[in-house]
Amino acid sequence: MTRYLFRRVIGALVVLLVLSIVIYAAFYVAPGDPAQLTCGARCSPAQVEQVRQRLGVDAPFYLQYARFLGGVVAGRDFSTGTGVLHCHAPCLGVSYRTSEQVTSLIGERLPVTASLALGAMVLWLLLGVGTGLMSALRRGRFTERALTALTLAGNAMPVFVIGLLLLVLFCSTLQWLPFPDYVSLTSDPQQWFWGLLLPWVSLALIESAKYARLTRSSMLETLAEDHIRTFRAYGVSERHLVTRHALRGALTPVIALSALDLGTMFGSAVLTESLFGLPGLGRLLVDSVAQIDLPVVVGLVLVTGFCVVVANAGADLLYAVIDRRVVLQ
Amino acid sequence: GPDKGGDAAGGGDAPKKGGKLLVLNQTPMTNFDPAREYTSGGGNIPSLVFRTLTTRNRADGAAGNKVVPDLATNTGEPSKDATVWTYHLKSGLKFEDGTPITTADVKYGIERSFAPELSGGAPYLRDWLVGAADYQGPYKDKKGLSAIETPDAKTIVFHLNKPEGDFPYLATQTQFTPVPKAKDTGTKYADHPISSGPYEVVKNENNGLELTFKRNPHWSAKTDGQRKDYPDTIDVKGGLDTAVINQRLSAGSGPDAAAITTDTNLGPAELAKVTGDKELASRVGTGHFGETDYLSFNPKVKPFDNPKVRQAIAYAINRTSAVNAAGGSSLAEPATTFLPNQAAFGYTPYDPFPAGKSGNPAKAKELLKQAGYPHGLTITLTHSESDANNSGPAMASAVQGALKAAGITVKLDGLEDNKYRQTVHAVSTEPGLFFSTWGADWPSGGPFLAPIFDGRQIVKDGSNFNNAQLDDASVNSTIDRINKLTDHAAAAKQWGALDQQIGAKALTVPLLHPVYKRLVGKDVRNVVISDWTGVLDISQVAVK
Amino acid sequence: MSDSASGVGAGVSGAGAGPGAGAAAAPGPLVEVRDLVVEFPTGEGPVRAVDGLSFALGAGRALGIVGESGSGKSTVAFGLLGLHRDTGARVGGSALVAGVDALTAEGDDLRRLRGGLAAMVFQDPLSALDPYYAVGDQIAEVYRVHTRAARAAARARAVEVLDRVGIPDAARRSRARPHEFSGGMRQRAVIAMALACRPRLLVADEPTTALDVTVQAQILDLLHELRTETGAGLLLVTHDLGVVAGSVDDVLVMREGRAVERGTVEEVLGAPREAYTRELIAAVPRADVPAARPVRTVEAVREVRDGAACATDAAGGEVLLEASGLRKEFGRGAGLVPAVDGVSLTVGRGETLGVVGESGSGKTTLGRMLVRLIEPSAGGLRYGGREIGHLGERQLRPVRRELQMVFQDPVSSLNPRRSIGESIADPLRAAGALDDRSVRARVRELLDRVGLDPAWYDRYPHEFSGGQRQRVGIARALAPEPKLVVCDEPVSALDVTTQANIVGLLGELQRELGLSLVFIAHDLAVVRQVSDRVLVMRAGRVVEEGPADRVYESPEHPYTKGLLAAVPVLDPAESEARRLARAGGGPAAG
Amino acid sequence: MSTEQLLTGDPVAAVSPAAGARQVWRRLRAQPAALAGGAVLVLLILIAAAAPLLAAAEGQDPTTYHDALVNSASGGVPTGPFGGVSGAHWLGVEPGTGRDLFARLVYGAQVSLLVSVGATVVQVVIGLVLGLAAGLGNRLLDQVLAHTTDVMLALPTLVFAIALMAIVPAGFPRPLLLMLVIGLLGWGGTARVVRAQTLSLKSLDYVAAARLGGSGAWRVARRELLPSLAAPVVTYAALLLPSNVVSEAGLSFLGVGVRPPTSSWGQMLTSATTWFQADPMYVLLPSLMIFITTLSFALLGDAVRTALDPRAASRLRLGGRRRGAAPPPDGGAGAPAGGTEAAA
Ligand SMILES: Nc1ncnc2c1ncn2[C@@H]1O[C@H](COP(=O)(O)OP(=O)(O)OP(=O)(O)O)[C@@H](O)[C@H]1O
Ligand SMILES: Nc1ncnc2c1ncn2[C@@H]1O[C@H](COP(=O)(O)OP(=O)(O)OP(=O)(O)O)[C@@H](O)[C@H]1O
Ligand SMILES: [Mg+2]
Ligand SMILES: [Mg+2]
Repeated sequence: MTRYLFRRVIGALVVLLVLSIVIYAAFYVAPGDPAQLTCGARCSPAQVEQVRQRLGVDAPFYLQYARFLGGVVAGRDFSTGTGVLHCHAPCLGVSYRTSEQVTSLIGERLPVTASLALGAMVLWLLLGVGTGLMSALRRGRFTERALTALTLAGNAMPVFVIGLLLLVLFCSTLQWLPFPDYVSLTSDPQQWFWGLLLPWVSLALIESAKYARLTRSSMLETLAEDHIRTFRAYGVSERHLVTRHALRGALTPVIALSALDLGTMFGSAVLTESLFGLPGLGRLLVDSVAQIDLPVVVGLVLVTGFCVVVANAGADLLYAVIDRRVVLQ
Repeated sequence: GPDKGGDAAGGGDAPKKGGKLLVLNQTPMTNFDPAREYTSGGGNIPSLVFRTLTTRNRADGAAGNKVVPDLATNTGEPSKDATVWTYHLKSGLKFEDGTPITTADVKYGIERSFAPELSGGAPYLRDWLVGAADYQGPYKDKKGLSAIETPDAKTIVFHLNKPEGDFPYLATQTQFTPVPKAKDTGTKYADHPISSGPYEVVKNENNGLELTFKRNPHWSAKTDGQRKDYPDTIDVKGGLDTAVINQRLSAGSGPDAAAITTDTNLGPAELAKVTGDKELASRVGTGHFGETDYLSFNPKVKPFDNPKVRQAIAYAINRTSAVNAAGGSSLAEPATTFLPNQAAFGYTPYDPFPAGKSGNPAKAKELLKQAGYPHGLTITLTHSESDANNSGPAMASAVQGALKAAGITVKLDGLEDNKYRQTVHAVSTEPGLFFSTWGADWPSGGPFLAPIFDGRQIVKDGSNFNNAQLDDASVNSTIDRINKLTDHAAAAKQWGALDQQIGAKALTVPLLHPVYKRLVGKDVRNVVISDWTGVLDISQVAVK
Repeated sequence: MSDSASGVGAGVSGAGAGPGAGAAAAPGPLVEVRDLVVEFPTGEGPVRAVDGLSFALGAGRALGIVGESGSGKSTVAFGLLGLHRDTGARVGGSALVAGVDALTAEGDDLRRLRGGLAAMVFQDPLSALDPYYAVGDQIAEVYRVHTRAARAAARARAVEVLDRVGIPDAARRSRARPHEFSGGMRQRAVIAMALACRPRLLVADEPTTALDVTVQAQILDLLHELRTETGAGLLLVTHDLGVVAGSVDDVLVMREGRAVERGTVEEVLGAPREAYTRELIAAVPRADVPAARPVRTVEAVREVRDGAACATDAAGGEVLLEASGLRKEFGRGAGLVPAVDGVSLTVGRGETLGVVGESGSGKTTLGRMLVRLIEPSAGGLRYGGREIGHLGERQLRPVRRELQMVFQDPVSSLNPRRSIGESIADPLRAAGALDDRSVRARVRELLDRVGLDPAWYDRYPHEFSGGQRQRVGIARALAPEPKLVVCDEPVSALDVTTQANIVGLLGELQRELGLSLVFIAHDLAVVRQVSDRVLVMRAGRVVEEGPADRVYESPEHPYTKGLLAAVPVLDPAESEARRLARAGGGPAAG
Repeated sequence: MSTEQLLTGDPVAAVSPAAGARQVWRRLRAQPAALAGGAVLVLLILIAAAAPLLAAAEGQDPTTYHDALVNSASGGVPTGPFGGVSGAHWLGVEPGTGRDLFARLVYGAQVSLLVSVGATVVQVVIGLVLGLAAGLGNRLLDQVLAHTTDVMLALPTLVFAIALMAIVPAGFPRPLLLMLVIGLLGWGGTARVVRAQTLSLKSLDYVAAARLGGSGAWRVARRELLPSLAAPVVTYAALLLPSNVVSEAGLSFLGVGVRPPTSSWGQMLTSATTWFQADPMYVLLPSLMIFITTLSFALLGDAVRTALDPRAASRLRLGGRRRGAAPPPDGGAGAPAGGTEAAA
């Protein structure tokens, strides 16, 4: 187990290292001059040059990357003009645009995205796996068909349509819910919940179809297996067969997918965050990419990478727990 | 003329003090530092906190295009040739911490805007002040700017390297805000800038995504003839979706009843409803900001080197489609002049290539034939992938559709927005035909025409806005001549004439002037919309 | 046919109550089957697996259904629990179990029938258990369905029944998952599950096929005891006439879906009326008689005294496979189990090595190591003079096809989504030497040789009976013309005539191709019939090794002696006597 | 026609030798759901292919502006009921421009179907290959692939697309570019699902048996695992499709979308968002098309899954010759002979 963990940690570090290199390289080939953007549209060439120096983007690519790595290991100092800002290791640098520390920028927004992602995942797993279960159990019944159609429709529509629809319906027309607004969990749990409810529901409607269909198909698969026949022959109810025996077998792909979705959610819930005005990581990423704010982008991608790796490791652990035949590598 | 729609909103009872105003915006107030705001960009909310030597007149419509004194006792005393400008501070001016405001603070505020750490402002100070071109701000260059003198705590003198009659307008920009040197925290200053206005920052989260202001106890209405301080607190939320902002404003439930937006126009849903819904219509404020969206030619690229081709395109353009692409006739007015259609700019109506409402393809074809393209022509139109500045796919397809009728096949080349700007504003990569937008830095013809058509403003190795790369001696000298005028009305007239003169060259095809139509919440009172900003003045707003 | 049906039952008193009538006070026989017809749709048209069968079984009585592989035995058993619904099969007639018609019952009736009134022991034990849950939990689960017992009580009951079916250290083992069990242990777990619910009728489909004789005897005793204790009825489906002899009152002989003969066990085994039954009985192999095999080459009958002698033989160049000190452990830390614990052996070219031993003694694990499906934890393995014990998959490629295995569990070793023809053809296609036509021809030939209809090429595994699947497995192992085949219980599910055919086939191939066999089986008689040398395993170690006849006639190790004594006999009276003898000193049934 | 293409183009069906594929095909055909899904799909493809004809039949084209048909003052809402439905404009006109919606919808089918189906194929192929390789390969390979997948997943589409744009020459055909971008970015899910299933499946005896038969990892993957993986993969792929339609629209913001005035359902849907209160028709049409596509693929996916599972097939009594009737005398010989032909 410790060896396994050790290997995973090393693997994670490799992934993060590769990610940061890739991002640096991508920005190197991508068009756009961060100095020009930071300076503003009507800066003189001389001013742009000064900004370039200040940002350190005048240095060659490898040197910039080396400085970044140095910061991660040993921390770095940045000038605020009037003083010096010490950025402790692991320092991901400061934003070109706002001169804020990347770690604190991300730290401020992480809870938002985490709330969004986790809550939505709980909901879409409930909805998705529930619908999947129901469609394996009650094939052809009305509720099953309705739920299946609902999730499929959700899958067919982007969040900005579904989310807006819900918003207009529940917040504007019926006024049953307040307009979504992020309030941190620690400051007011109740408002946190109500504020995030619609984003969760929208995401769940969109994502759950995948889970519903996958659950259903693996479930039907498992239901055809011989061991199910055993339990059927012992009078175990169909419901129990589905929820206990078939579900377990159906969980592997569901877990694989959840891990994937959860991991990548940390960088890709952009549309949801934009629509509902949630100051999350996805928004920050889009803004930073648009502003060529490399340090922030690198920081965000590293966070996403970290989440992806962790979610993945979690999934692998879960496979092994669920299916003892699987050996942890 | 300017629509007075804004008055309709809450015109009834007199504004009262108290309450909480909510601002729902798309764009966050990033880098809330007076040194880093661009003149037109942050013109509204910053003015709650940042007082400047002069300011814009807080009045509806054209009256709002006037420049009036703010910290200073008047709008400035020019020397004879308008190269030296002197200001005196009012007395009793205080920062939020109670310390008095001095001219040294104003000078320091201007100086720090030169620091590369605090870049973002407009280029005028650098271009106008004597010896400012190489100045690097007070952090590196402790000596300070010699072009600004502060003989005493109440007097400040600016030395310009050429006559600039528009200096009082420049003095409205936030770089003229006093900043106490002792409280300067460099790049961190944006978190809590020291207020000289009626409100002070009490919360600034996520770098301007959420700002909360409350009354500044040391501000006094007696020293400030322009701003009001009706609401107790003002909450500004950025980063919201357009549709959501409009939904919230029109539903107006809970705190949204006292909400406004400073950057979001009505959406189609609201526009469609407005005609039938009196209540909703009464809450719409209309504003005209001086802006022109246009097609730019690069005459260095074939076939646009041929004036006939450019004229043909100007004739072919269908301004109805263009207006529709920009959101319809409520949100845009067709443009045939480069200058915005406001007197302050020197607007002189003209139309050198009359295309009518929906284009004149016959005339265009004829010109093409003359130009040597009897069988039509294929050109490339470069556009952004973002529709934000009316330079996106929607406008591109509209232009494409219009030119098709004239036998011009338009190939579209869409670029990611950043790449687009970089491409069109670099002399070396500038394409032949693309979209541009120019907005007023202040309501005057100078900052509108000079950056675009002054040959000396062509930037070879940086961001260039003189897209036609026009370097015409007569135009240059006319610009210099008008800049000397300190009589704004006289200057405006001449700017108008210059505009017409340049318009005949067919270097651009003006498409439209945007119109701002914005909702305010049910409980919002005292909506004032000047033509200077086109946006309701947040410093005037009261909530019921 | 209904005349004999009523003659078999003990407590017959008129026709059974109709479906839906309360089952508790059902006046009729425990089981009453009338004109049962079961038809399966297949790609080649419907297959009639059961064709108008009728019989009855009284409470507390035991009926054995015997017959050749594929005769419809399992299909009947399935019918009694209503397991044909939703499978696409067409069912006709009626099957009353304690008054409930298994073919039509719905809802609560059906649920009570399944597990409560009748419990089933399935033929393929590996696939019959849920791979994801601990064995004990699975037993507890079905127990709770019928008794609403508390969780803890159900777990206790699970451990109790596991212990009763002879799982050593039942409390700990109950927490293991099915794949951690040996084949025999799984089979016992399945029986334990059936026992847990205390059903009124036990339907056991080949319950002892994977069990070594000692455990088999133990299980049969257990079933007997249960019957006398609780008065439950027993329907025992088996191909093994020896098992039938000792465990049932009446016998029904089936062939091609119909009843051929029925009567009391004494009548049918002692004085069979039908020619078919007589053939069956004649074909039963006997452990106490030396095999009538053609005389082998000199080296095949060499005397083996000790391990050193083996090595000497290997030097002679005739040794094909040589294992030295093979060891395999499962698990880690405290849970570490040495499944095979230092086994050395040699297999000569053209020789058959029989491996016998109790369930869980490591036979399968050893077999898998010999063909390098699993890597030994320690020890060496030489094949044709080359060390292959620790080679990687790539280096193994050249020898892969020469070492084949017939898997113990025919269900899980066949891909349910591929037709059996394609599964068999796979090694041929992988080799790429033959074109499609020849591949198919070869597969048909193989099918024919193992006694399956070549026209079944395109059928899927689930369309076969247990014994038929086992033969598919054999055909697949033979397809690449291997040099050595490890047969893990290759004939356990086959009736004696088919078994004789397969054994004959293996012998033929051995003569023709010089095939070497490692023959793992719990059936001592078969092993004796086919083996040149025999290896007796216990707890992962070899306890005795020698020429087959020597081991069978003068066993040295007490364990071997015990094994031989437990071989079932065909004579019912003798069986009864042996059981009584065992009951004196056997494990107390709790 | 198209269903057949789908089937043979489907890696799942292609793996079984001819006879197997024929059986699967037969069982597929026997399912009403498959027929319904297939029919709708064929219809959609026909619509896409015949877009110019359909638009011509209506007498419209997808690019002409009809400024007179929209109310400019209210933002460009089409005049007339249901978004301007009329004899000339069967489904109304696009708000803001007055372009004919019917024409835009049928032309949009071309890009949307091409890009989404193409991208899905790319995703599924890459996902299958890498997932299988990770699940079957040794620890090193698994680790390398897992890490590569992680890197791919963590890389934001944005960065990826921007970097890609810098590399890809401007003349590169857009639909192909879109297909590749979406395909190359979206295989993570399939790879993960496949790997997870492979880990479970590879411990089964039949895989061991195949290895003994001399099958290399690749062959094992194709012959033994793919048929079992088909269920989740086909199901998943059917759902990737609609998200790919939407992704196509999303990518236009980055400058890799289709060029205007070309229409696509995704693009219509994106621009429809702001309109859905003022002109519900505009949102409804592309949504409905995407939904119908999703539904037909879901139905088809289910049917393929069932057809690939012989147990389910016999449960539903699929693939019998003539149900109830006696098998034709030559029935036994027909199938193998045909199979031989097909495989040769
Ligand atoms: N699902 C099915 N589809 C088609 N044919 C089937 C199916 N199940 C069984 N059969 C066929 O029905 C016949 C009877 O099968 P059954 O399993 O009852 O045999 P059995 O007597 O139990 O044989 P064994 O001793 O080998 O287990 C066999 O020929 C088998 O091939
Ligand atoms: N994958 C595994 N994990 C843990 N334990 C295992 C595993 N496989 C086998 N064992 C254990 O190893 C021992 C030997 O098992 P093996 O299957 O070799 O027995 P066997 O001699 O073939 O028995 P049987 O005759 O019952 O099939 C058993 O105790 C079994 O529980
Ligand atoms: Mg059977
Ligand atoms: Mg075994």
